[in-house]
Amino acid sequence: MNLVTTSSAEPNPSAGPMTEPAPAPRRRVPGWLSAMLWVAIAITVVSTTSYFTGLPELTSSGTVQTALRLALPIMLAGLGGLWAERAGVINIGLEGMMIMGTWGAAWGGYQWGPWAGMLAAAVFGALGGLVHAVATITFNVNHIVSGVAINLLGAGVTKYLSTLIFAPISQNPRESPAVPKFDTFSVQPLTDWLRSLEDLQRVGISDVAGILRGLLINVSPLTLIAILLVPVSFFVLWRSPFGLRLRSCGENPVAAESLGVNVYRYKYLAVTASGALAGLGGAALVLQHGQPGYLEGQTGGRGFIGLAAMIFGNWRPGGLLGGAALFGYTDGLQLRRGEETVHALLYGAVLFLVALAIFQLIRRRWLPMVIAGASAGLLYALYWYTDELPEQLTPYAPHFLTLIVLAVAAQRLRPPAAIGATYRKGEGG
Amino acid sequence: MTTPTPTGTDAGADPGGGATAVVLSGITKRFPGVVANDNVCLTVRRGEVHALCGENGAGKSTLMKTLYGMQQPDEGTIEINGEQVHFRSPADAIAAGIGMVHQHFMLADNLTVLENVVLGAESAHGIGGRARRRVAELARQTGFDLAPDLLVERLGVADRQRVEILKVLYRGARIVILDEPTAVLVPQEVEDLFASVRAMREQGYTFLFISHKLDEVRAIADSITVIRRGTTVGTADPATVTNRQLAEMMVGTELPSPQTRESVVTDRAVLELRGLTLRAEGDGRELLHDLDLTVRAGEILGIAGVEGNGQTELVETIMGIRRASAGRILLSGKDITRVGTLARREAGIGYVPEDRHRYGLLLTQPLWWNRILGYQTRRPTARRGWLDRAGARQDTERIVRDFDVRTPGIEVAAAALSGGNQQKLIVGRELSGDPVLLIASHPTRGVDVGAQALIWEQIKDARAAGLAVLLISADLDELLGLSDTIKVMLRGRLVAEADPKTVTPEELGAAMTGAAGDRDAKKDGAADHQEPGEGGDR
Amino acid sequence: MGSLRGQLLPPVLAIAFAALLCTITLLISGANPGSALAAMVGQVGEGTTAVDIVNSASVYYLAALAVAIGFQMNLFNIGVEGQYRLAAVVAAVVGGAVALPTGVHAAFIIVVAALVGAAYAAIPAILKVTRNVHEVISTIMLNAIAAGIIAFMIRDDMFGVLRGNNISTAEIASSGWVPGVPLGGYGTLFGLAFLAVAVGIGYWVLMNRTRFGFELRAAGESPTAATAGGVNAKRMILVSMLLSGGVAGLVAMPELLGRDHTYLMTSPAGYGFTGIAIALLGRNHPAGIAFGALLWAFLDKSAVALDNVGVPKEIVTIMQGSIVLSVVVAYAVVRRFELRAEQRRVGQKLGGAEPAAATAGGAS
Amino acid sequence: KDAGRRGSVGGQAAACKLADKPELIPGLIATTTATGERIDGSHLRVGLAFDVGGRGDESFNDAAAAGIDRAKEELGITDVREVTASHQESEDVKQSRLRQLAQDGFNPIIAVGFSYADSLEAVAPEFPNVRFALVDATVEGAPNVTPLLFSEEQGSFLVGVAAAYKSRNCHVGFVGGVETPLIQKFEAGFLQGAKAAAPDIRVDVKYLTSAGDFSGFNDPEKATHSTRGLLDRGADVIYQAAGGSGKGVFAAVDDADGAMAIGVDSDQYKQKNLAAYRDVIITSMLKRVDVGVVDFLRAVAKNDLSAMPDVLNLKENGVDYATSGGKLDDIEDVLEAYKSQIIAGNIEVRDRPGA
Ligand SMILES: Nc1ncnc2c1ncn2[C@@H]1O[C@H](COP(=O)(O)OP(=O)(O)OP(=O)(O)O)[C@@H](O)[C@H]1O
Ligand SMILES: Nc1ncnc2c1ncn2[C@@H]1O[C@H](COP(=O)(O)OP(=O)(O)OP(=O)(O)O)[C@@H](O)[C@H]1O
Ligand SMILES: [Mg+2]
Ligand SMILES: [Mg+2]
Repeated sequence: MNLVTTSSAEPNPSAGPMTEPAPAPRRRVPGWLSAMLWVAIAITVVSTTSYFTGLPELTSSGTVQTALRLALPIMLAGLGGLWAERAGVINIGLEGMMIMGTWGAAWGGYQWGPWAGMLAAAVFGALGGLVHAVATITFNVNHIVSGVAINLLGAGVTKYLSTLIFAPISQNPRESPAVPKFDTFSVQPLTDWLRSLEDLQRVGISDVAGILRGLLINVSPLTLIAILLVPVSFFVLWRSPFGLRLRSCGENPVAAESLGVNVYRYKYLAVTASGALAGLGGAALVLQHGQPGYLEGQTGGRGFIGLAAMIFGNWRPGGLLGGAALFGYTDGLQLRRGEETVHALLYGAVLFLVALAIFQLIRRRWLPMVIAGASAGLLYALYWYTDELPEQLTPYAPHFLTLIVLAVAAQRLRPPAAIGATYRKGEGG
Repeated sequence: MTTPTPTGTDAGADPGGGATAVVLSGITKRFPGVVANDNVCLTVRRGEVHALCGENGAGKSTLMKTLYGMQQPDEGTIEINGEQVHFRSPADAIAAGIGMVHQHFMLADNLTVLENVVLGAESAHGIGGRARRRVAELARQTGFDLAPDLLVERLGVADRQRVEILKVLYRGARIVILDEPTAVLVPQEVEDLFASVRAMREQGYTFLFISHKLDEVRAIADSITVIRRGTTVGTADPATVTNRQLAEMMVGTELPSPQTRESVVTDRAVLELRGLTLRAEGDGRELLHDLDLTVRAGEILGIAGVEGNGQTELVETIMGIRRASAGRILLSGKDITRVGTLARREAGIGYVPEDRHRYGLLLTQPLWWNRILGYQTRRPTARRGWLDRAGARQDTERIVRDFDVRTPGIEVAAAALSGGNQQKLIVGRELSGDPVLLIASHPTRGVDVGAQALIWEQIKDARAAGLAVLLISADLDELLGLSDTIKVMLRGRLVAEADPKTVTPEELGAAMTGAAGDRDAKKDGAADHQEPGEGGDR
Repeated sequence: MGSLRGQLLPPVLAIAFAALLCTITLLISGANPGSALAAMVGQVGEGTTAVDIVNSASVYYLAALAVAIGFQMNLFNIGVEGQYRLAAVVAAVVGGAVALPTGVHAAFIIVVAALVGAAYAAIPAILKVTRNVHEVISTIMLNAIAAGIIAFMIRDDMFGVLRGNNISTAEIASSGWVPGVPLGGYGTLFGLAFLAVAVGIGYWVLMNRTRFGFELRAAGESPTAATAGGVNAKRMILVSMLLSGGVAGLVAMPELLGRDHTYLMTSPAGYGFTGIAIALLGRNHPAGIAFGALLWAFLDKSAVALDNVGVPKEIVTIMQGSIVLSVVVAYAVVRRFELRAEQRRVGQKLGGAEPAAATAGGAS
Repeated sequence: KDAGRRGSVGGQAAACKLADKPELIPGLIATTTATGERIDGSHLRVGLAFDVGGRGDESFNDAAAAGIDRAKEELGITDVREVTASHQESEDVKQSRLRQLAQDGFNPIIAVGFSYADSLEAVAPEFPNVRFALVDATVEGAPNVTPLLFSEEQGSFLVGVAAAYKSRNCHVGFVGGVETPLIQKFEAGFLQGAKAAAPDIRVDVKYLTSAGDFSGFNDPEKATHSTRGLLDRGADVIYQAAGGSGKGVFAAVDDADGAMAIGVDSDQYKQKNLAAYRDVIITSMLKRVDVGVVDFLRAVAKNDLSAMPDVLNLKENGVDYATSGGKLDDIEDVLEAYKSQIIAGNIEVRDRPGA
């Protein structure tokens, strides 16, 4: 035997194999539980803030309703992004598809009522998606180029169509005539009871009641469908053979192809669905109670925000819902009350950071702990020495918050592996 | 190890007589600029293991992809079990009972084992509980220890290959194509694989087997077909043919041997590792534990080990791609622990990475542009912050000449070269500029015999001129033939040292998997990080 | 696909296709495509339009170069929009506040603008390098935030000056102006159009001739290979983003120093997004980008001419969108066509079993 | 299913304690348009450069368009070319547009919107014989440019008074689209008017976006939610100067029980696209760009611009309040009294909030 053992003193090391990804031995919290946990943390932080700053507005049903309404288009655009990007196609054209959706919703709605409007919005958005699909999948065009072009086309085509079709009716080439809207519903006896709870102004109870009531009153079918699309997307994408195939096209299309998956078909379906979802996002700006109809430029970059929410949510439906909710909530706050509530958000941020610092302390991760703690101190000082923030900056509170949460949470984002890559049948491997 | 029961409907119908499973006639496949297959004819009997041999780029993979429906032949016909077929996509081939384990794994890293296996075959058992039970059953039958809900990105190569084989079995394939399945395996794993293959052969499975390792081919195959430059040049009987004869059929040259000449080891230490330790970024596990190592001028030090035991990390730490957590790295006595990769390269380290596509080349760029990579601060490719394009071109021409890189020119994109030629280019580049130390990770993996010989020759010449070489390889013949000293790496430690003149591959293999009889410990370790709750929905 | 035909055919095809599409659209709406075309072409000879096109193109060119620098590194800098706007405001404020000799003053303003652009780009860069925040999301947010900062800065109790119903920054003294090249009735060419050209040349030299450009492109193509080759990929992200932001800072300078001399509340936004489209049109190549910028500017100006003859000017946006899309589609089609042709050629040449020499792929 | 209203105005405060109503100074309210004199303008070729939005924007572009339409009728003008600005276009495009009109022989040329100010400063001297008019801005040192300025603050003052009188909670609100100096004039006048009528009144102000980000003029969704915020806090009369977002204000007001809205620029009660909200629109602050345009064209046709006022005030009918719908019938005397006081110069209306 010519083998000399050099480290005989060592007992057999018990660690596992040394492949590069860290196989953390701790147990993972299941998705639904961690979602509940996040929701609980968020409610606690917000209601504590509301208590200490004396601003019931933070958890009032009105705020929550506004947040929901503002989050919807963003969430739908984000879902659109999710479908496309899970199939490996970057969709920066969501904004253009959303614009198509607003136009379609107004046109269909004007002609045949809100349900038709919703359908038309989805169809128009899907048309945008189809163009994107043809360019990126059939012609292998760079996905970002195609997306930028679709944004231009969406804006141009709707302007043009409005001049052609809406202007004679509304006398205004930039907007549609009034469009019939969806009726809204409330969960009656329950919401009345919640209202009485909310009016009590007790810490915690009233906060939760306000939040729940905000979610249960004035719900339109469109809202309901949109919210349902989140779990539906999850089940279709993660729990069905169709979704498995679709995701495999975004992870490794050549492998999918080698197993007999028609990659083109799934990509086409995904990107078209993506457009339809973005189009629905457009409908959520036109067909909801109190909305006037199509107006040129009304999407105002919500498609991009939707994309950001999706990235924020780590290419997952639950995550993007969280991103959209965060954005909608902050935007709602600043729109309803402006400077004061946004100022109070500073306080909420302090609470959140303190919690984070304690969490890091328990996990003995010193650097993140110090950073979180220091930021908390800084923000608290800012909160203490100012009464309100410059009003010019408050409209951008949601953007600030998104950025800060991303920077602090430093989540390990995991985009689909083959995203943006060109794929051609029979040429892979 | 038990064997899987066939799942096909015609199970055991033919114990392996004269009937043909596959007949390829006159297959021609052209790619832009290349005729990959030129009028290839191939006959495979049912129930046999049929080996395909040929140089890199001979067209073996292309032929197999054609058989598997991934590529449509420009000319020629395919017959399966006596019936002429026309495959428009792999789906058709799978329906006809063909399965393929690709040379480059066809796995989606971010999907679980289960998802990878059932993908495309959902109609059989769905994607839920039934599919899980079926996969578990197959895994039990084949003795594969795989947690179905583990992400594939967490698997090592051998496990990945097992997933690939599961995929094939799950679809009930009767004709299985294995494209270079052994390139990444250690001897024991190869033996396990062969045992499975033999057992399945008894059950009536037909195998098409591709390998560059001629010993293996002779050990497993019932018949051999040799392909050269896209056409079949002949068949051989594995019982009678010798490696030399096979090699000559393939390339028309002599079978090279990695045998080292006289030892030229000096006592001048070039690379010294002192207590080198590396911890993982996230959770601080030790990837490398307190390594001490010295490579002297004129010495080739080989590192043996099952992949995933820290070799990659060791190399990357020496190259400065990862930062050592503790310990020192000395190059010719100078401490380089804290300097960056470029400074290390400038100090005279050459680096042949294990994955040439990811770490070695800029695939869409021309060859001469690739020549600059790693030398962007030095002559002859650069001068004071400016690139020396003429110099780079000239030196690339030299490499192409000296290392026999087969290419139409140096303006060609690196991706257009075959693997062997890409490797020759990299070795040529890394031996330029008089390095004092060469770190060679699997320098001849997937490279044909001709290119392999040339690369060995070049390494030996450089060693004779005083180069120190740290060689990491899964190919034990290469390790034994080239190294002056061999160290065995296991779980981030150097656990044994061996003299290549006397040690046998089996002894090495035993040390690599943790002393003989110790293999259960490894399995336990593997089970450690299999997390049950981990679905795709995190 | 190195051939000249392969380079030039696609844009020609694409423009023809986009023109066809627009013709159909115009016919549907009952307008006369002939007169529309006449108006578009005719405008170039009229008044200052030709010079205006070049002036606008110089601005677009800078924006597109800024975007292209990021693209070379596989960074998608949507943030050029916010970077150039913020840089313009700060440069205008600083430029309006200091008194310096002629020439030095202008140079100072330009440097300030570049620095501000770079500094604002540093935020997404640092977030990406240290916190792994995706640059697309951070720059989307920062673009919006830039608008807020600008609004804050041009408040009349900050640095703003009321000009009737408009707000502007203080006017920059004439020592800080960059005089244009007067071309008589054709208008005045921005002096800083030459800056754009210089930056374009600098970009080409940097990318193709220097170690820095090599490292940047290497890291963009394959971060892993670049790292193994001694390139610090993180540093490259940082540097390329700063560089991109620096060039973005210059975007508004031709207009600021050559025409407006102040930043107005109504100063146009959106050059950053235009820059993305043009960088893509020009395939990150300095000459291609120049062509794209001129084409884009031409189409922009056409809106006025079309409006004048009563043709819906929205057609211009449709045209821009369809050109971007069809140019890239045309490149893809032509490339595949050429590949096929080569395949056939090789197939004929290699009748037997010649060594399979690959010639696919081409130098960029 | 929800029936109609979805909320009421929050807060329990009572109606305001009103200040004493000022005296009506008779004989001051003039009618410049009613000169009756017949003038022929058929020889004029009029160029009209709209701001973004153009004809049909239901705002000041539309008002300018209405002026042209009336001028066609009254002065017999036939040759008019209308061109429209695009979103976020650059300065030289604006210049080209004006230059094109001038070169094609149009004279006079009316530019709508202050964003044409710099362009006119450059273009007007090139065409000294062409008469230009510029809505909402002046151009220094260009004698051939006639500014058409309106004292939006005066009109806003009057609707502020109306809001104070109509508010049941003594709490009113203002929603501005983008925080520009122009919109701040509306805010300033409204604030001053409301305080003048009811010193204790609470006025909440919300702008959708800040200067430079013009999306605030195009986002009815945001306007709806901002308005709801104001209503939830107790404001019950909302004045909007938010361009295209204004509809969102009306929608939110329409939703709340007992809340009222005040329109802007033109008589929004009469607008077809706003018919659904007619019930809640109690008045609108009228900015009579049409009056300015017709006066200007009349003056040009007479070739005498000397009579053009520097600013079109209440006195010149340049601004006013709408009475359609009859919801102000009960307080019209009060408003007329304030109006006469302003015209007489007894009340000076500020054009900057908080100044
Ligand atoms: N998709 C493709 N496009 C263009 N050329 C290709 C393609 N695939 C293969 N080729 C060409 O076909 C030739 C044969 O390649 P193939 O992969 O079949 O070789 P091989 O025999 O499997 O080699 P190795 O032993 O390295 O695996 C190569 O030289 C290559 O130039
Ligand atoms: N998409 C493609 N376009 C052009 N050529 C390709 C393409 N894909 C593969 N090839 C060619 O196919 C050949 C074989 O590819 P492959 O990846 O199998 O390399 P290989 O020679 O087998 O090397 P390795 O030993 O690394 O597997 C290469 O020569 C490459 O030029
Ligand atoms: Mg192969
Ligand atoms: Mg190969």
